[in-house]
Amino acid sequence: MTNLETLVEAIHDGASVALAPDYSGCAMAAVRALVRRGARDLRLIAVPQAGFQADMLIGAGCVGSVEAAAITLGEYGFAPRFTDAVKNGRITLRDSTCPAIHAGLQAAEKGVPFMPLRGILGSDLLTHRDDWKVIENPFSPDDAIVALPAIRPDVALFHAASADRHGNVWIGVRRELMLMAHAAHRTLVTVETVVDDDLLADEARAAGTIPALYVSAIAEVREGAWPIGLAGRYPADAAHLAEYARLARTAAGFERYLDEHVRGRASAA
Amino acid sequence: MTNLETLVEAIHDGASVALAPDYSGCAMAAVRALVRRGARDLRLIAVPQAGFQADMLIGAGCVGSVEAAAITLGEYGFAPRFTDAVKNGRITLRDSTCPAIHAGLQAAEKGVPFMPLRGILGSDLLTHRDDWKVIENPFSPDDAIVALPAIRPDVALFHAASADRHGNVWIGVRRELMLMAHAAHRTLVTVETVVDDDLLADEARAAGTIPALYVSAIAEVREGAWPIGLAGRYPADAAHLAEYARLARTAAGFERYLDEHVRGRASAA
Amino acid sequence: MSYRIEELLITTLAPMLEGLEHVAVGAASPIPGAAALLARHRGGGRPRVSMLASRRHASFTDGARELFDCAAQGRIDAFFLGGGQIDGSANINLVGIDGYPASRVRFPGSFGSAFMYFVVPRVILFSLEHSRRVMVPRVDFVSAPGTSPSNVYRPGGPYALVTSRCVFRFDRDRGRFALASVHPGQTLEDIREQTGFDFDVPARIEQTPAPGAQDLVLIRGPVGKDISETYPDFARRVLELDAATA
Amino acid sequence: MSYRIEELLITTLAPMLEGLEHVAVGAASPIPGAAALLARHRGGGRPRVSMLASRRHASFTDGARELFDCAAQGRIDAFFLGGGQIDGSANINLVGIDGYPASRVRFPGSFGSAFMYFVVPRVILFSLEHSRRVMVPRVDFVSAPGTSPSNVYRPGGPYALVTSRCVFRFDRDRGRFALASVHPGQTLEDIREQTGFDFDVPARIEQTPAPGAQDLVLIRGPVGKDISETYPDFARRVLELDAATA
Repeated sequence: MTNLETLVEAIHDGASVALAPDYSGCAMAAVRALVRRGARDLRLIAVPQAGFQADMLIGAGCVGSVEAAAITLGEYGFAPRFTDAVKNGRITLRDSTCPAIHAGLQAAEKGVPFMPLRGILGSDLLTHRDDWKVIENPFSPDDAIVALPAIRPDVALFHAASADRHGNVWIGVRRELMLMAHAAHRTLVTVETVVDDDLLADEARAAGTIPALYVSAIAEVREGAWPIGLAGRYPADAAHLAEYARLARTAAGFERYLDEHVRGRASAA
Repeated sequence: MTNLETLVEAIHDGASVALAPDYSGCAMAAVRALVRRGARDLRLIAVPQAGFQADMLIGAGCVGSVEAAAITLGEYGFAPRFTDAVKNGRITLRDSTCPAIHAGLQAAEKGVPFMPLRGILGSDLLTHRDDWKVIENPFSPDDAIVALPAIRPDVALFHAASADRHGNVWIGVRRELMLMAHAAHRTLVTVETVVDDDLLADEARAAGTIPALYVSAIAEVREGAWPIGLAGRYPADAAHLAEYARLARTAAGFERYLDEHVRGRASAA
Repeated sequence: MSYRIEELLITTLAPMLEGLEHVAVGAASPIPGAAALLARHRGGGRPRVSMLASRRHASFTDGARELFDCAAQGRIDAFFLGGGQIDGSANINLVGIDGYPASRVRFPGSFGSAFMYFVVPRVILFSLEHSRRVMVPRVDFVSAPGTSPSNVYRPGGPYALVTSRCVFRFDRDRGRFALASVHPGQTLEDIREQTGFDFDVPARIEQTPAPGAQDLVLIRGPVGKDISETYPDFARRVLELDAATA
Repeated sequence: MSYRIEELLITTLAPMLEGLEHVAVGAASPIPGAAALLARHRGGGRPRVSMLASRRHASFTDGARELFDCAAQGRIDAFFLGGGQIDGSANINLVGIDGYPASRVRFPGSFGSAFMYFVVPRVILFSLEHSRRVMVPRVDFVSAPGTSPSNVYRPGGPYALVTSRCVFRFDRDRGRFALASVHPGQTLEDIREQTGFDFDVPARIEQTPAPGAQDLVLIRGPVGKDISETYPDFARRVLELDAATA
């Protein structure tokens, strides 16, 4: 077990960082710690889409590139700092589609250089992804298929409900977090609570547990997903998220948000 | 919910049937029902290896071909009816290696025609599998890799601890059973018990549950894995398994076993 | 019985889902979600409905990829897609307007459209906004194409486009939309005026049927109660149901 | 202290695993399993040991494929393989002898060998039987090859061959085994007599060190207790430990 600031030190400037979508395990406290540290040139990989985490990191100038099927605040609207950065060409875009990101991570999970995927042909996504290739299906003539290179993030970063003292992390049905951990070189996790028993010894919880083998470091951070919710634990702080969406519409408003809720909250994480 | 005999009626002669390994969810009661019915020309797919289920079906003349990384009775020795059938050329062999079977099923799960896999090159397995192809890695020159065609079984057949009345099936960490269900056209399951609550509504058990969406039919069969064990429920019946291994060494002994424990147990399943 | 446009859209979409085995509904889709639930109520439990945003109606247990794998397996019969721009060839744009990558207007991104559009047999395009801003002659960025050459693996594709003004059916062979019905209060002229692409018009123009009394009872009753778990705002605002009373 | 051959093999294998991060042990492998646990006891918890046959030491939660995916990710440093036949190029045969598919002698099959042999850096071949029946000039069926051309992706491969008679190291560049040590009671002559393939012999022949007293205490104590959960027969028969007392 480590603390939050030490945890994010392992995310070097320039690292590729896989992030969970808003409906899964968002490590918002860790994102705030990254902003405070002044991280630079992060290459975000949204699995397969991202929201507040990505928007905040982009707005704070921590991000060099984004690979995502979508960046959005969902019911709170478009992601304003992302939109602004795109318009002004401040980040490199690698637009993708959800299953292509999953397939790329699965290729890394399986240690294969690529994964074939149906669809995509004729989409302008393909035009702009020179790292994607169209190959022939070797089992059927005249049948083109897209080959997606493995996505092996330097770091997978997410928040989960619990971990045990052996370093196992419980994620329940949020299996994209397990895929991220399998695919990434290092996996950094914040958790609500550390439990005293062995998650793998309980046959029910074992099924939703990432073994310690894949986990590089864990920090216990209460409400580590706040203001996003954590399924089964606490709901999203809707008023706060709406406030973020409103302030982040302008660069000045976003700075005000950071001053108030990120830079000013160092001790409270 | 259905009964055992009706369940196995859905397995037509000539069907490809994916079976679990002895350490996972063996549907031994269903196998006995198939033997009683006199099933023919089944194309077994061991995920990725099989034991007593395969040996018994092969001995009873129910099997036309076997795709497997191994067929063995484990600590009870080689699989005698399998060995005998191989020596006498009575079944078609499609020798494989564990991860190739998983990768083929994952290709079916993802709806792609093939999956690349490292290794295998230089193995005689490749020589004898004209359905496997060697292709070039499109992302790196002079880098050959094996392409494995999707394995989409007609039927996945296994035994699990419990199901609920919505048709959801709890498998815990035995995730190869979920892969089988995703990959197969139809999934037939025997379970120890049917529970009254909703497996998907419980966040712990949900993580180890195959949704009803993938499950075609369920039959409640107590000790449906017997004489194999079911992890967390009951151990293997070692004396019985040893007796099988001894009797099955000869065709006559195997017939005696069937008479005593399969054909004679119709009502007891 | 008086009704709201949202209710008309729900009863318009629901028949497109009847007789199917399994309908999936993405996030932030209260009207398609309610339509799927209405179809299920009318079908006595069929189709099965998987609503990604719902706790009660999301039955996936293999992570975010399962929706796409499930569709690729042929286990999802209908799905809904939208678009910041939609053109007359059913191409959809979820990426941005005017330039790429530095678009003048940037949308969130393509989500799963570049895949689902290919593998789900019945993709229903749904757009509340029906104006020349959305219904364009040609999308600025093709997130997912409406049609594909015959040698492209594509069991799926566009089935209909349902807007706040009308219903178009898509003819895959001709690669064009045809007006199927016009909502009460709308005219062909209005629709032509607000649509940036050309479409076929039948000799006799049908009107979209108003919601029946029985459907409205279902929508404001059990369907509303169900949808309010996932979309409490929608249930309260549109169906006038409180989560507490629903 | 007197010892059994199994204990000698355990203390011979364990040093090959020291300093590693993660060792995986397949099913039906009590001696490699005990060696891995001994290495872990001596290393203060390192290497991590994943024993597939164990409940306590099997930490995989993604089904039967996870072992292979995990190895492909580079997260498994050592693994054990056996062979019905093993030849001097470290090719292994787990399929059958004399003909294919209708082999005269049929083994269970290749299991994961055709993959693990390529991706695990340190594959230790282990065979209790050391005779010309197993150690052959050329295997009848190559389940997995000992070496590969330089353009084949292969971070892994054979490291050593440990038998009931001796230890061979494998030289990947030369593609040959070299005798590393001879177990107490064995002679080079015996080994040559019982080995069907040619191998290199150093000028001075080392003897495999007998198990130290401290190691025997560990093996008959905590390691034996640990292994008896998975292999009660082995613990009882070889280590003379009862599950009840262990």
